[in-house]
Amino acid sequence: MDFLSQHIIPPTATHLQLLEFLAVVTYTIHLPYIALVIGSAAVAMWLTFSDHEMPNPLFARLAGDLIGIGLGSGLPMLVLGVLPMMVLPFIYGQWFVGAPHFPLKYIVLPIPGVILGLALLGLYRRSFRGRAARFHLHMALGTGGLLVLMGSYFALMSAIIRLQDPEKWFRLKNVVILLLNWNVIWKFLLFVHLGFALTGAAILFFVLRWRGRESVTDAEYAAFARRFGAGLGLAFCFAVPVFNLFYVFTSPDVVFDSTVYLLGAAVTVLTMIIAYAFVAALRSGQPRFGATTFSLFILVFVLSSTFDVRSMANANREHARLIETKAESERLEREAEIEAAMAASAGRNLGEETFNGVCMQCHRMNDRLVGPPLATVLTKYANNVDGLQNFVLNPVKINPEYPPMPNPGLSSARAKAVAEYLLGQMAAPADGAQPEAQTPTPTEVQSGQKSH
Amino acid sequence: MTHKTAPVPAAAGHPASEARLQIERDVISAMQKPGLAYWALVGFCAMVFVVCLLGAWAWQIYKGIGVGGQQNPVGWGIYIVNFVFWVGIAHSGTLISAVLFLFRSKFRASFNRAAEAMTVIAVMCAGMYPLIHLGRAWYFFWLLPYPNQRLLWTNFKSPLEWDVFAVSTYLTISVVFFYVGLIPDFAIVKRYTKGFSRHVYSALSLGWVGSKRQWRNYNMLYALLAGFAAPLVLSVHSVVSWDFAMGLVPGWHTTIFAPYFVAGAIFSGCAMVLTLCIPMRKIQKLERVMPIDHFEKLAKTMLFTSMIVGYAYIVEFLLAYYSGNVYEFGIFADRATGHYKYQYWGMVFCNMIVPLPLFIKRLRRSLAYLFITSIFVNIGMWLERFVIIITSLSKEFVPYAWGTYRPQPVEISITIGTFAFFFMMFLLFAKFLPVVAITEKKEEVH
Amino acid sequence: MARRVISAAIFGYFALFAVLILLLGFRWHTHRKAPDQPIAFSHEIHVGKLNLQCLFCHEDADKAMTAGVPSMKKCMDCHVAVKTETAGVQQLTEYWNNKEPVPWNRVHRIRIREHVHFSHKRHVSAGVACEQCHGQLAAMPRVRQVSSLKMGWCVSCHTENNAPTDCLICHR
Amino acid sequence: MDRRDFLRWVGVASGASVLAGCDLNRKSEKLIPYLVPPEDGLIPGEATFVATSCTECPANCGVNARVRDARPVKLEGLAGHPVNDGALCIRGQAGLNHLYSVDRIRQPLMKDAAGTLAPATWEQALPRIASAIEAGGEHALLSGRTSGSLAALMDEFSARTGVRRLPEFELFSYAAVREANRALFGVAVVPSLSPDDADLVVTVGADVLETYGNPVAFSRALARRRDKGGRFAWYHVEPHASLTGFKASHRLVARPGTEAHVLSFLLHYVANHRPLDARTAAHVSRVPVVTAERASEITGIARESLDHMAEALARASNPLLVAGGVSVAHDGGLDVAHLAALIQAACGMPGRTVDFARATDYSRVGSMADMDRLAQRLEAGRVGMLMLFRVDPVARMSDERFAKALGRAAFLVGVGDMMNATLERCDVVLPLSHAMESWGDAEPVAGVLNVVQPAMTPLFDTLSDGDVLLRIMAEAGAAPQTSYQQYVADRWAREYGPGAGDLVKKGYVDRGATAGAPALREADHRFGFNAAAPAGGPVLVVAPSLRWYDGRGESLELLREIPDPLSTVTWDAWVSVGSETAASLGVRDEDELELRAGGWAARLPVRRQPGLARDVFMVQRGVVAVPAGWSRVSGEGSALVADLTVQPTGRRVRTTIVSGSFTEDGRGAVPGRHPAHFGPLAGMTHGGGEAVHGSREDVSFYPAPNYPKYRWAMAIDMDKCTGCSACIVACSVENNVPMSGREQHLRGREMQWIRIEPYYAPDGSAADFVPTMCQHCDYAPCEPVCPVYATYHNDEGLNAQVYNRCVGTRYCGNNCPYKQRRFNFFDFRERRHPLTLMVNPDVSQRGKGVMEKCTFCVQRIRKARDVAKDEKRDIREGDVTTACAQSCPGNAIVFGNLLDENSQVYQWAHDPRSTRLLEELGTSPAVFYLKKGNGHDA
Repeated sequence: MDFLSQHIIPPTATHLQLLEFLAVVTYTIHLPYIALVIGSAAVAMWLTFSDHEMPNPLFARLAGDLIGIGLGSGLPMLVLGVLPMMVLPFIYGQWFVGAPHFPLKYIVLPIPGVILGLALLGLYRRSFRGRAARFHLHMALGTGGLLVLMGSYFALMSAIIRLQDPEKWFRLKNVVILLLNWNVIWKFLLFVHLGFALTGAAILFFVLRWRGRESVTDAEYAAFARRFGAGLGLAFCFAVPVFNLFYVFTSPDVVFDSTVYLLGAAVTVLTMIIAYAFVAALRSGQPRFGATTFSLFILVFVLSSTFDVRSMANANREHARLIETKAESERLEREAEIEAAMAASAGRNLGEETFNGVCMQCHRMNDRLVGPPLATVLTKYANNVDGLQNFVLNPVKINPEYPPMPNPGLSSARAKAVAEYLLGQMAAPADGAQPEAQTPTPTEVQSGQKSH
Repeated sequence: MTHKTAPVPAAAGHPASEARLQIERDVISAMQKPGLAYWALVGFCAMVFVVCLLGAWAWQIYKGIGVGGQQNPVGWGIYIVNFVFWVGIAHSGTLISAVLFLFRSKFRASFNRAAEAMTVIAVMCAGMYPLIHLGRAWYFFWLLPYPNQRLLWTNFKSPLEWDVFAVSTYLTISVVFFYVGLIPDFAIVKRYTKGFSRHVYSALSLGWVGSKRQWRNYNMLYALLAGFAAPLVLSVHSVVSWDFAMGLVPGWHTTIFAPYFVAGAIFSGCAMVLTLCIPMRKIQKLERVMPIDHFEKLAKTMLFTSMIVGYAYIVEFLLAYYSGNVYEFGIFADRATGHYKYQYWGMVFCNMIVPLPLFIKRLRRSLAYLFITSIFVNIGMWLERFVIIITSLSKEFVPYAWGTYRPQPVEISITIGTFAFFFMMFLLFAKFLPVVAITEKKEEVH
Repeated sequence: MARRVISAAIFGYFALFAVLILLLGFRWHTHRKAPDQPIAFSHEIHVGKLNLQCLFCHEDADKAMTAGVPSMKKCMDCHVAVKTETAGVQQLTEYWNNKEPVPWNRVHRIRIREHVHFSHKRHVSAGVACEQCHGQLAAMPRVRQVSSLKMGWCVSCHTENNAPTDCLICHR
Repeated sequence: MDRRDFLRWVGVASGASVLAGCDLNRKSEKLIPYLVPPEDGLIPGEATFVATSCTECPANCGVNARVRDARPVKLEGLAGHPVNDGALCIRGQAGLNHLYSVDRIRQPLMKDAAGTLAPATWEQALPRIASAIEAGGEHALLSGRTSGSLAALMDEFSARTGVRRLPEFELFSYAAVREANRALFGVAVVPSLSPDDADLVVTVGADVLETYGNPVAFSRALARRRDKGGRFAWYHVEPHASLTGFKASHRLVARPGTEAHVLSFLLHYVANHRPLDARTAAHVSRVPVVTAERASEITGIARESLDHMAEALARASNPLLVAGGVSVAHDGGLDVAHLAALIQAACGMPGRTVDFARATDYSRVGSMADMDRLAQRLEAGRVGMLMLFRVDPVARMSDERFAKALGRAAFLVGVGDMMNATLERCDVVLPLSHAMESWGDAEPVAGVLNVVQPAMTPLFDTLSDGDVLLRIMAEAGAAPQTSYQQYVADRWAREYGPGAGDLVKKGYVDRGATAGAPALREADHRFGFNAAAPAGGPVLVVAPSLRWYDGRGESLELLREIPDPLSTVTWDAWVSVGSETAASLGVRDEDELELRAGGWAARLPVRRQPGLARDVFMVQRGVVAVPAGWSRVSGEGSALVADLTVQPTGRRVRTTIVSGSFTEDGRGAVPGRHPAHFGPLAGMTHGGGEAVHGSREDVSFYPAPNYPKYRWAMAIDMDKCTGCSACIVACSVENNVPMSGREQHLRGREMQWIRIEPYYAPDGSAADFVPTMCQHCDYAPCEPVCPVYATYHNDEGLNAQVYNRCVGTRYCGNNCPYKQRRFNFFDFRERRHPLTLMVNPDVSQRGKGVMEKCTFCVQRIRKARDVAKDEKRDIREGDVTTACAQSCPGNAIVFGNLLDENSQVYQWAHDPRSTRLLEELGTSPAVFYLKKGNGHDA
């Protein structure tokens, strides 16, 4: 956490938006892949098992194809699976810099688990060829990998979903609170079911489209794959809106704005379109709609991750705003210094301007307004520019019969200028008839400071 | 849905296989497309269920539980009576299927399917009542121990909480048991049907082909389930009895309740099986698969349990007397002589007197007589629960707080509603599922 | 025929859930936790920029069960002179001159509140910071309810800080 | 929207659940700031107290009103007040219901052309009255009993406007008593009674615990007396059955109208056994002698009890004897009053136990004779404008003739706060503010003045009684416009000088007794009682009602909800019938009887009343409208209706009888008794009478409860408890106890958290009144059976009930051996405005489907804890008491921390008399009962 925050520059508002965008992109790359991995691995294992029970070449072949699709080679695993995860801590680390109880470690901790899971599944893929010999090892690898992957991914997901619920952060040291949470559970179920549906789409897409129709020469396998894929996809499509609804429903109230709800609804609508596509694929004798369904699914993932990121941003909008204002004030500070220098060179009196612009709202020299007459209070700051400056920068309540002086929000340069101006006024004859004459020029100020 | 019956495959010459086919045909033909009258009956039950139960319940939730007759001091009315009654009914199912299966007693095969179906349905009915009975039914889920951050948990000291588990366990086990028993039969039924229903049945049969391996696993599983289910026969109704025995209400607070209730449950259960099976046998022409002497065995069981129950009635009276405890004896004296004396003596008559003639073999074998007896016993057992629950509450410790309870229209209508539900479900069962375990019946033939 | 039925069924199914979500959205919209106020009073300015103390305006928070919405007089103490040119202050002054209170909209609308007897006094005197429940008001141009105020939330904080968790503490 | 809503919406249980969604009463959506915060540093949500006076009956107790958000939410007795010292009776507690009653008149009403009362404005109504006054004729003003400034103002009013002021009307006018005192002592007053040091109390008909004089004061004094210990006995002679009678140590039932014989016997006995001065002796000599035999024969009282009483009276060093109530309310009543006064004189009671100095001022109150004269004048059409001021003669006397006669008045002006039979007949009705809304003062007894000051701004367009008079005077041009507040302020300044300032703070001023004890005077009164033996046959006794005095406020639903302690009837009217009589008539409870007497007839359900003499029937004032005949001799309204014919109609009427049984049936339901045993175990007892404290480790499997700091507990003294039911009302108001209404009562769904359980001896000779509430047992049977922990035991020993966790299985209710749990079968929160305001904001209102019960006023404990925390200390004795204990006139209830050895409750719990209910169940309750008979009832 600390070592991270050292490497993080305090972001501005635009910066935060950029981060949010980045997060969505990351998820768009990452989530569908993991979903596909989980889905295809699970389905492949089921197929292999049934084939083992009652030999069925179609099953075996489809299982092989699925493993090829989902678990691919090592490279996509690294690029799509591992690297995007690595990005997450940095994105959120920057977004939430300085937020109290920010549970970054929960985002970091599960990552190794996920990697391990992926690795195991990799081994599972390798052992596919020789499964006849060492069937049980093969299945064990698959199951183990799947469990590790899903388990640690659940943890990761819950950590991220928790960012939408800052009111619970201070409780997160309690793991039950972290994991046993309806919102997260629904989200994960939604994710997994999308995964299986996506696998269905993937079968249509990769097996029947990607490699081109010619790759699948025998019509029987083609028909089987089509029916299986579309059926699988369709079946799981129906689960999606249910979990989506529950997820939206259990999200804390703070995350919402109208867009978030629309996104939630959009996910459901999109799934409906996909469902129709699957139905069409089932009916038409031809293996079609593979590309459509698959790309639409990617879109679904985009929508739902946008939902999450936006929720996160809504829930923490004060945090964002604070960062913004902080950056803003620093900018002002810099500008003010420049302005002061310019003013000095132009011979204008910054202090007087500030006084007339800001202080005059509540203060007069000799009569009482909201605040006390300055003539009475300034005396105790005689020759104490810094003291007055400090007071102006962060005022404290002194005189009970006045409301406390609010922070005028001046830059330190302005404050200094105004302090010098006022003390100058004090030094000058009370009538303050010819202030200009009395105002010290910057050079004098320099010397004056030296003097005390 | 409708069944298009496919031509029955021609019988092989072998007499045994001939007999087996005969059984198959009998059972399957019982599943013929139901007639209009049948549908009308089902429809009527459904309507009564919707109006009398759901409607009345809606009204009750809207107005408040006060539309019932419960009051101070009688906080529990006939809702709980019905609850106990239905749980009792549910018992014979497990008894007949599980226990008799373990004892390898043959006559079970004629009834177990019907009994199990009855169990499942009866438990559903029973399960409704604790909810109906709640003052704030919409918070029923507070009775389930689910994790939450309010640090609120259910009170496992409370017998009501035990009920939640007892009933849900019982429902689960009996449903699983019922279904597993059906799997091979589904496979058979599948062969006789066409079209959509064929798809359904084949899906339900989970790809049963009757291979050696399947049968091996199947028998193993079935025996195991029977093993699980058998203890439930004792446990579930004992737990239900503790709802009362654990309270210190005079008339409830006694140790004999558990065995007493279990016996009563089996008693009422057998009675209900008779009530259902006798007409079913007639209507669906199952005389061949449901021989009389099986009914006779059932009658014997009933007679036996009736005597246990009768014994309990007498014993608790004597206990109350010997306790010398004014509250305890006060209740029993009041039962026999007080405001609810008719219910009490009605109960004694139906449960102790009516079954006695079953000692005579001829009566045991006369279905008509058995039917009538079973009806009486059902009524009697309902009254028993009424007497136990309501009289005990109406005259407790503090004389100032004595009061009498009278069921109100809403309660009665809801009661009727559950009976309608029960019969509706059973009628559907009788037409859409094989009402007798075909495969087991076949095993009988050698 | 069957095809139509099926596709219609699919549509119905998904449409149902979409509509349910939108219903949730509608309900959220009607019971917004950050309602519009008759005067666009900004805590961001008063707390954030001017860093006034909470107790300066909500003076009963450490004395009474309720924190209390500040009196009009409290507003006018300063705004008789300060920022009189801004629209909001002019609205305020208008209310003040007609001697009618500003009808603020509740932000924390708690259901079945008659069952919970919450005391600001006890919590403030126990040293619970206002932000802990009311969020970063310093950055809220328009106040919103940041805490669910659900029982789980109360209890978890109580257990966290060994505050009493006897039901009768809050429920009577 | 949270999960519960959602489940409710999608209706998991059934579609029905959807409907259940509408049961929450939403709070306001707006947040309205003060313009300027209240000066006096008023903290929102903190209660303030206003000291004022109760005006529910002529006793005028001092009241401390608890005000929340500018609205009184609870009335409590004013601590230290010379009359009631912190206590308040059932009617006083219900004053709040009077204030918030739905029957309040909300603006002036005027008869329109159609002759029906229509809403109007003061500007319309007052000139109408003024013109009526102008119109001339013999104007008259009839009011209820007034005192203090109002009385003065009325005199001024009649003086200036020429409206003749008639003698005030009170049904309980004490005419006989006053007449006797005038004749014998020359002071026509109702002396107050102080049994503080008496060693013998003899009450003849005077129901001193219910309505006679100031019951609260008497109960308080009685409690003080019992605390002193020593010999003390109380004989009560009465023709009917009253709470007072059953609470006395000896209850002698005399035939109606024969009390004079008892008294004359007593008088002569005393005369023979006590030294008398000549004048007294002279008086005595003029009293016809009645021997014990004759007295016994005439009255039907056993000879020996008469002797005992006489002997005790003769021996007593400082006795108190008083006759009143039903015993003086008949033709022979004046004799009774005279004899009583003579005995008082003979035993030297005046100045000691009978306090003439502290007399209640009834001088302006007339008698039925005056009402009769008024009726005649009305019939003669000689009355111009008649102003009926806070008085309801039509209903009180329920006299056809008077009601008709009223119509003959030229112009009727009614002034009152609630609609009633009299106001309905008026041409103009002026609405009065309740005392809680108005300025004024009242004089309970001589030398004491209560302030009446507003605790809230008037709910409706009403004026205080004084303001009404002033406005009329101003309208009639009889006086300059001024406010009554000003008027009383001036008067106080005149009377009390500078002291008037703290008068308002303190709420009352006590200038001490002025006059001394009056001496006996010459008087000749011819006693008529010996002339003829009273006629036999059935008699109807119209007894004063504990709940509504002479019938006023009978429409207050709060009082209707409370069972009458003797019969436990709540809402309905009934006639009490002695057990023998019932047997001879062959009627049971709820059988209908037809009663006829003269022109009057009524059909009433029977409620058997143990201890009621044969052929005596009893109804209560207000519950049943019985024409008030009156005694030509004393002018007292008659309480006896002779030549009564009774016959069963054969119909059965469902009646709201709350109790399930008269006798405790050997159940050990009375503290100190234990369940009978029989059969083989006969003679064995468990539990045992000795005091049992705290833990039961010896017999229990369970660990002893562990209470770190507090164990809240209550103790009740059965000697001091008078069964007056004030605690029930106090509790109901404090805890927002639902008013479930008649229909629910019929189904046994009454909701009060406290009840007074009457258990009569089988022969009806004696009765116990057992106040019971949740016993907060250490081992509460209700707790383990709740599946959701809605009820549990907290570490302060409270048996907690969390309403919003309750799902309503009602198992706890079944399993509570004391049957102290109440279930909300419907949503009982719904009330009509302004009754909706009678709510204590510190206590949750319970919705439908949840269980509730006594909480030991946990909100008060929390409040005390809050204060203690601010002062960084623990709760101390005296910081917290429950509503019932606070209000108890008899000081019979104490509440506190059982772990604190110095606490009152600890002392009582460890008293040898201490016992607990159903001890043998091993529940170990936190409510201790000091069983009856602490020795000094001889």
